[in-house]
Amino acid sequence: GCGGSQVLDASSTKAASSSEASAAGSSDASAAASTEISGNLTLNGSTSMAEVCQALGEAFMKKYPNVKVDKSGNGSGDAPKAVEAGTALIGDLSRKLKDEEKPDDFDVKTIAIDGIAIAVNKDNKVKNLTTDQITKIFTGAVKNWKEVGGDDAAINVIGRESASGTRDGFESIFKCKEKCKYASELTSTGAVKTKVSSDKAAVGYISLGNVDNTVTAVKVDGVDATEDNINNGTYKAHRPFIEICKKGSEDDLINAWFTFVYSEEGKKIIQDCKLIATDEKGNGISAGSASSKA
Amino acid sequence: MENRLTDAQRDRRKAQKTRIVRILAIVLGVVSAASFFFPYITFVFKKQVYSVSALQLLTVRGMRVAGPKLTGIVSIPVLTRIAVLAGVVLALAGVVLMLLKKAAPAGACYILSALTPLIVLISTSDIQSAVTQLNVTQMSVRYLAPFLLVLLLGVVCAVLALWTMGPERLAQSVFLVCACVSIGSVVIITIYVIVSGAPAIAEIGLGNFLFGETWAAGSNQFGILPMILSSIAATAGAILLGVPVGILTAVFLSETARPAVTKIVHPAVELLAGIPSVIYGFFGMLVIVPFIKQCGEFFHWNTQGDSLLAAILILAVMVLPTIVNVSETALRAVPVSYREASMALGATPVMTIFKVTIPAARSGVLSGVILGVGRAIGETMAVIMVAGNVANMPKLLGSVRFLTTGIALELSYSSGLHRQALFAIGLVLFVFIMLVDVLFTYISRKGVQMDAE
Amino acid sequence: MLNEKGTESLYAKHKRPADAVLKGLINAAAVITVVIVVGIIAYILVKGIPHISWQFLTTDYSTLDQNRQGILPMILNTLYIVIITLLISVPVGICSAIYLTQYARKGRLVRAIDFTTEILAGIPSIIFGLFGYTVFCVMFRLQTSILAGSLTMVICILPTIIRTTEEALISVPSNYKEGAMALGAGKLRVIMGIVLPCAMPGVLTGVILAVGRIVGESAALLFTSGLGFNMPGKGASGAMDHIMESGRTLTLHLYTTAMDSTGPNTLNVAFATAAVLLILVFVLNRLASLASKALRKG
Amino acid sequence: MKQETTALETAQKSETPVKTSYGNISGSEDIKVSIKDLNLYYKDFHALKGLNMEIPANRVTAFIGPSGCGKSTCLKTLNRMNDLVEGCRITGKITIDGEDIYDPRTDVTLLRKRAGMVFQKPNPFPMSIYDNITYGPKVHGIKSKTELDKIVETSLKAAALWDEVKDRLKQSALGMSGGQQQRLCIARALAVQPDVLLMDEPTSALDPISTLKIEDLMGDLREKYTVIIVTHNMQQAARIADNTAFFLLGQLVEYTNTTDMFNNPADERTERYITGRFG
Amino acid sequence: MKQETTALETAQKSETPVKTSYGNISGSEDIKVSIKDLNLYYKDFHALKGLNMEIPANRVTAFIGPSGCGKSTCLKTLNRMNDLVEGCRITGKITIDGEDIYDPRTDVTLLRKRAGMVFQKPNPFPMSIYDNITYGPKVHGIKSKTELDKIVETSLKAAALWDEVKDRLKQSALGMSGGQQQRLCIARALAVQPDVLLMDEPTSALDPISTLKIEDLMGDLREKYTVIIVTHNMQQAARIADNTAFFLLGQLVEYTNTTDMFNNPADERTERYITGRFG
Ligand SMILES: Nc1ncnc2c1ncn2[C@@H]1O[C@H](COP(=O)(O)OP(=O)(O)OP(=O)(O)O)[C@@H](O)[C@H]1O
Ligand SMILES: Nc1ncnc2c1ncn2[C@@H]1O[C@H](COP(=O)(O)OP(=O)(O)OP(=O)(O)O)[C@@H](O)[C@H]1O
Ligand SMILES: [Mg+2]
Ligand SMILES: [Mg+2]
Ligand SMILES: O=P([O-])([O-])[O-]
Repeated sequence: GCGGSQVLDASSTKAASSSEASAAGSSDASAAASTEISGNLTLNGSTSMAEVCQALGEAFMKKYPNVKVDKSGNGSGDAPKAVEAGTALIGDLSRKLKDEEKPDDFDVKTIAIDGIAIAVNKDNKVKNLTTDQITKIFTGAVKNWKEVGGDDAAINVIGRESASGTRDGFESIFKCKEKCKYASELTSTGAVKTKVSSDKAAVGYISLGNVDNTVTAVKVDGVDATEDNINNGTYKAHRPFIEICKKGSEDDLINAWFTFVYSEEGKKIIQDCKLIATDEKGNGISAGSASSKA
Repeated sequence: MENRLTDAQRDRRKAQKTRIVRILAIVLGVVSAASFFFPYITFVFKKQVYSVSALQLLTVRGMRVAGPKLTGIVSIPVLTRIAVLAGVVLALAGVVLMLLKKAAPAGACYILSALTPLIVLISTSDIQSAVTQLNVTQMSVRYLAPFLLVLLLGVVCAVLALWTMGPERLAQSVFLVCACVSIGSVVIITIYVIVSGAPAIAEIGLGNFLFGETWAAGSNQFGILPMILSSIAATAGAILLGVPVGILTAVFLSETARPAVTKIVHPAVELLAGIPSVIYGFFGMLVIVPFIKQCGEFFHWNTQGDSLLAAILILAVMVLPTIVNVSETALRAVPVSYREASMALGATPVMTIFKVTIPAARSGVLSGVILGVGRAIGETMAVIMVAGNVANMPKLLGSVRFLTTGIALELSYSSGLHRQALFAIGLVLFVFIMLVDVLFTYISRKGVQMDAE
Repeated sequence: MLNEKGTESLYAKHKRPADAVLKGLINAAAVITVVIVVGIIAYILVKGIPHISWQFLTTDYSTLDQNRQGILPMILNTLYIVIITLLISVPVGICSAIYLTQYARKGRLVRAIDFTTEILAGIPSIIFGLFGYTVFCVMFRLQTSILAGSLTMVICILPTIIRTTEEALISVPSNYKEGAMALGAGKLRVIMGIVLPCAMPGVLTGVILAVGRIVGESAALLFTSGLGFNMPGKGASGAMDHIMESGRTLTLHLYTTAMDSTGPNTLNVAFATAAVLLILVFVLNRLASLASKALRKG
Repeated sequence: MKQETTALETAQKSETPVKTSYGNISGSEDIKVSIKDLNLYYKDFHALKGLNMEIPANRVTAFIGPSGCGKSTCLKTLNRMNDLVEGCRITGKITIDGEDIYDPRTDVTLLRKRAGMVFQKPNPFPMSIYDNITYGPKVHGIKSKTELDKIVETSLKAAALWDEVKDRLKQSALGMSGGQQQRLCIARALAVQPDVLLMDEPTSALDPISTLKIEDLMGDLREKYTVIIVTHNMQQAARIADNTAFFLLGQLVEYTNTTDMFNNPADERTERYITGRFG
Repeated sequence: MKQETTALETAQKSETPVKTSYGNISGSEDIKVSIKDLNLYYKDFHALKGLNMEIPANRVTAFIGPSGCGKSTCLKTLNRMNDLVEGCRITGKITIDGEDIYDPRTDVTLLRKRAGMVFQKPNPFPMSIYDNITYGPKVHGIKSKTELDKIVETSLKAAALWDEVKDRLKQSALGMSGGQQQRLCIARALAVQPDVLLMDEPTSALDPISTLKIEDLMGDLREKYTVIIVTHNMQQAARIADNTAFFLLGQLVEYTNTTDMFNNPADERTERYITGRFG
């Protein structure tokens, strides 16, 4: 038909001419000074990553005054769609990409690791549970604390809403996907924590970073829930926080963002958000990769 | 004679004015059509600027864009082309129709032409996704003066065109267009709810969907019976608690209270109606839920506070103002003559209230109750904070999930059939509300009939 | 007791216990209602007001800095949504109401329209949320943004505005209209010069109620305007660009801080936000009743 | 002679001296209602000024006068319907059968049973014809079905309505014509067996034919009841009343038998009103 | 003679034969409004049946008749206020100063300017007294402040209201008494300089004293305007009208000068109505 006869080309002064001119490469972009990087850095996806993203964004904007970081989205599920459609530069997920989300289309970067603590009330005598016990408690096979060495009280199992990344992480690690029998499903880590701290018979899972003196994080198979144990691979319950962008893209803004995230400054912010920072290659996490200790 | 009722000279003066307006409408219409041929939009990729006229959007194949690894041609979306074509044609049609003195269709053409930039605005963003295919991540679009001119001139021309038929017709058209927008939104939302909800129901099967007892998104089980029953139970409970208190409060306000007392209680009820539902949820979460839990510990109930009961209590408070307000209006609308007649027969004020006033206001009171049902079924945020949200069959002290909260909890994470199933819940909810509304209309109409007899 | 004429004397007193019981029930109901109102309001205000400070109202919110927990961005976001929503819905709503009451033939069509606006008014806001999310955020590619939230709210409150305006227009005595017509004024002139000004307090009441609804809305905005809390005009962009960014309103801020009370401070922030919201709603309520009082007078 | 004295007393007591003409009252040997020095105020507004009247039993008494002169107000004082009006204050004394109806011991319920009232606009309750009639008796404690049935029949017959509605007693009263509704209201008032029947412009909202029917009815009612009727229509007063009272600006100007009132008014103002020179 | 013929024609044309008595019309040498074979239907309801009338200039013409007989309807046809009623259909011809007011080319605005109207209930606009009066002139294109001021003064004076309100022109018209409001409405109608003044029971909502004032006013207005007034009050018609038309069931029964009408009615129905035997 009309073949390639008419194609628009870039020209800052006048409308299209038919000559072909390729746009200048972006190779020199990385050398740009901080003031030269400008634009909107749009992040879309998980809500539980909102806090860390907002925090990183705040610092990033301070460093690059011409950039505006905008974090939106209603959950991890939004991330691949938004990046695919080009409405967001970066997608946030608090879980791994699913197969139907075409993981091959994206560059996947793990920016942090979130430990999952099994939290019980401070007055609960139980301080240690085995993997098997946890599975049984959450699937309803064990119904009373005395069966696992506690007082005589019916166990109140608290979970997160079905599509939560935390829940997804927890259920896949303890192999109880779709089998858990919850007494309540709450929509945030904070809510679970509040619930557990006020209910003697409750048990729930929360972000490790959110553990404080109001609840007890039980040992799993005798291992304390700590950053170190996660890093050395002995504590198994954790999940990645990942960010995705279009495969092979070399956008100045995106490069600057990830450079910042993996910088010392970025790591500090991530740790302030009570997460475990990762290194640049952190594709998934191999527990031994030591460089994340900053 | 200046005062003649039929005056040829006056008609002539009017015709002259009309002619000027018509010429203006034609000239501006031509300008508007011409705007399509000037730089219309600017795309900026990586400091590369493409200024494109509408004509080029229509005719060229695409834009050559060089990415870091790939170079390719980004084609112009079909919708953009259609919009531009329609815009030019409609603007010219408007001009021609004006020349033929057909003002009404000309106005319509102009207005439609003015809408085309909006379609361009929506569809050009598709270019962005095409661009991401080439890994050029960021693109910005700027809309230039001609683009805005088309938008503006179209409207102005339409106004001028209709003006030639007189200010009355012009105003009527403006009002009509607005009415169409409002009605359009109702129609669209109805269609949308049905269209987006139906596929999931078709796939899951109506029976499985409505009467399935398990909701497990991971294993593709989408049965919403627990949610339906919970919604019904919570609504019934809230109505059971809210109605007697509500109606009697209405009676208090309209019949027995001294004006000074009414002046305090009435604003209090209005305030209750205005409190955002999140605050009710917040209050329930911090006061009612712990209270139920403590009662549970005390009486050895098996409950942890988040429960159907908590939702019922919150909803009862939330429907209270609706019932009070509507019932009060209905009671006040009962003619004084009924009350007088009853009193003149020797009935006491209280007897009059219960035997004459309330029965006379019953259709209004019932409307209030039904509106309350509507509010209770549709409430989301307050109950999400107190009900525990597990898709169990309803138990008074157990955790439950409602139709509304089912949607709100999972929409953000869902995809595929799961998301469609959530839309299907929306459809079910919509049907419920329709039923309530039809009932409401039926009852209020019947009330009117009863009063008219 | 009989009087001298042999009929029952007027002075023979009857006792009526049922009356007293029913009267007691009526009063009890009123007391319950008042206790509920006062209870909720007092609880929120007592717990919230101590945490409201000038700084709380005028600084922005930060996840990095526990000392920067202000709600200015949420207040501004709420304001943005209110203004944009009203800018679109008020003119359209008023014009529709004028058409429906003054021009449209009172036929089946008008009844159908009345019925549909009634239905629209009864649709739960979560459905508007679903609709806004798929249509504005996804289809029109506005993302979760203040603009998407506002457009959703437009559809949400149009029925309210249309109906209150219709009622106000209908309640303008027809003899004003007749009087103006009899002086030779055209229909448009009568509507704009007499009918609409008379109905203005009613329209205003409707608008204030609509503002109250927007301020209090959460379900429809959760998925459409999102949870961002950037200050408008921060960084490279101007204040107008903010409408394309996600922004949480006060209600959504309350929801997130209440549900996700991670920091030590967040519950206090939630209380303070709730108190601010209550006060705002109270002010709007007063305004609405002032306006409707003006309507009754005019 | 007695009336003369009363009028004199009034003139001395009330703020504005009143000149009342009392004529020959038909039936004056058997007084049912007696009003003495009645003053009534709506807040600050002095609506009735020093009224004195004696209304005979088994007669039709008409109140006439221009709009706003206080006819309705005076009528309502007789069954204390004014109690419902806020800010309404009364001085003076009204007796029915010699009992002071403003005495603190008075049971208003019984009073209203004794003095039934019919209003300007027909106001049947929005329920069936049967329920309308039985409402009053039920309020006063009658429960037996047969008794109620009997009451319905007698009162409807007394109100000349029985034949028209006997087959549709269970139908809504609002489906009847205006004239039928008004007769139903009369029947409803009769159902509680009153002595006195107060009627405030009972025909002014009705068509001529219904009016005629109700006027005829009033002639019959006189035999058993004391009827007091407010009317705007002087012809009506002339047609049906035994005695007529003419009110002006809250004062009773003239009160005498109807024939005298219309043929031979004692007061000049009465004459001017009757001949249509004002009002 | 002329009238006789017209009446005859009507009787032949209209569906129901009408027997109209035309008497001596006062001022019949200068006819302002003429109605020929006027039939008016509200949907299916035949509200005016074959009317024929000629209304003289500078006279007060009164329309009387029982409720619902079509007086208001007939009045409204004269300035086409019936156009506003849905389903209202008219046949026949009405001319003012010889111009057909139902001609398609007629400018209704000008017609209503020429034939001003005053309604039963005073209906001043909820704005200041000044704005009320100037509303009409502004509609008809007068903008100059001095001119408007002058119009306000003349019309208020013509309506005998100037002295009472001249110091409070900027205050709301709703704060005035009913009688003042009605005179304001008359002033408002006069402000557009009409030829004909149509009044639909202008005093029926007013007290006797205000009524008197407006009746006096009408006597003065007659000198400059053709006044047509609907009234329920026969005494009023007798007091103020030069000619009176009696309507019954949508028909014009009798039309003659007022003295004849009340002292010597030609039609038996007229006589029965006037003597109060129905209505
Ligand atoms: N509830 C009230 N509050 C204050 N003033 C009142 C009240 N009811 C009546 N009035 C005044 O008392 C006066 C007498 O009123 P009333 O209704 O008795 O007049 P009326 O003779 O029955 O007139 P009408 O023929 O119009 O019914 C009037 O001036 C009226 O304005
Ligand atoms: N808009 C209308 N639609 C239908 N019928 C009407 C309408 N207006 C009046 N009518 C009928 O036309 C007849 C004449 O009405 P009109 O108002 O002219 O009577 P009227 O003589 O002025 O009575 P009134 O003294 O009560 O004002 C009445 O039977 C009335 O029911
Ligand atoms: Mg009265
Ligand atoms: Mg009339
Ligand atoms: O990261 P989540 O909030 O989805 O658990």
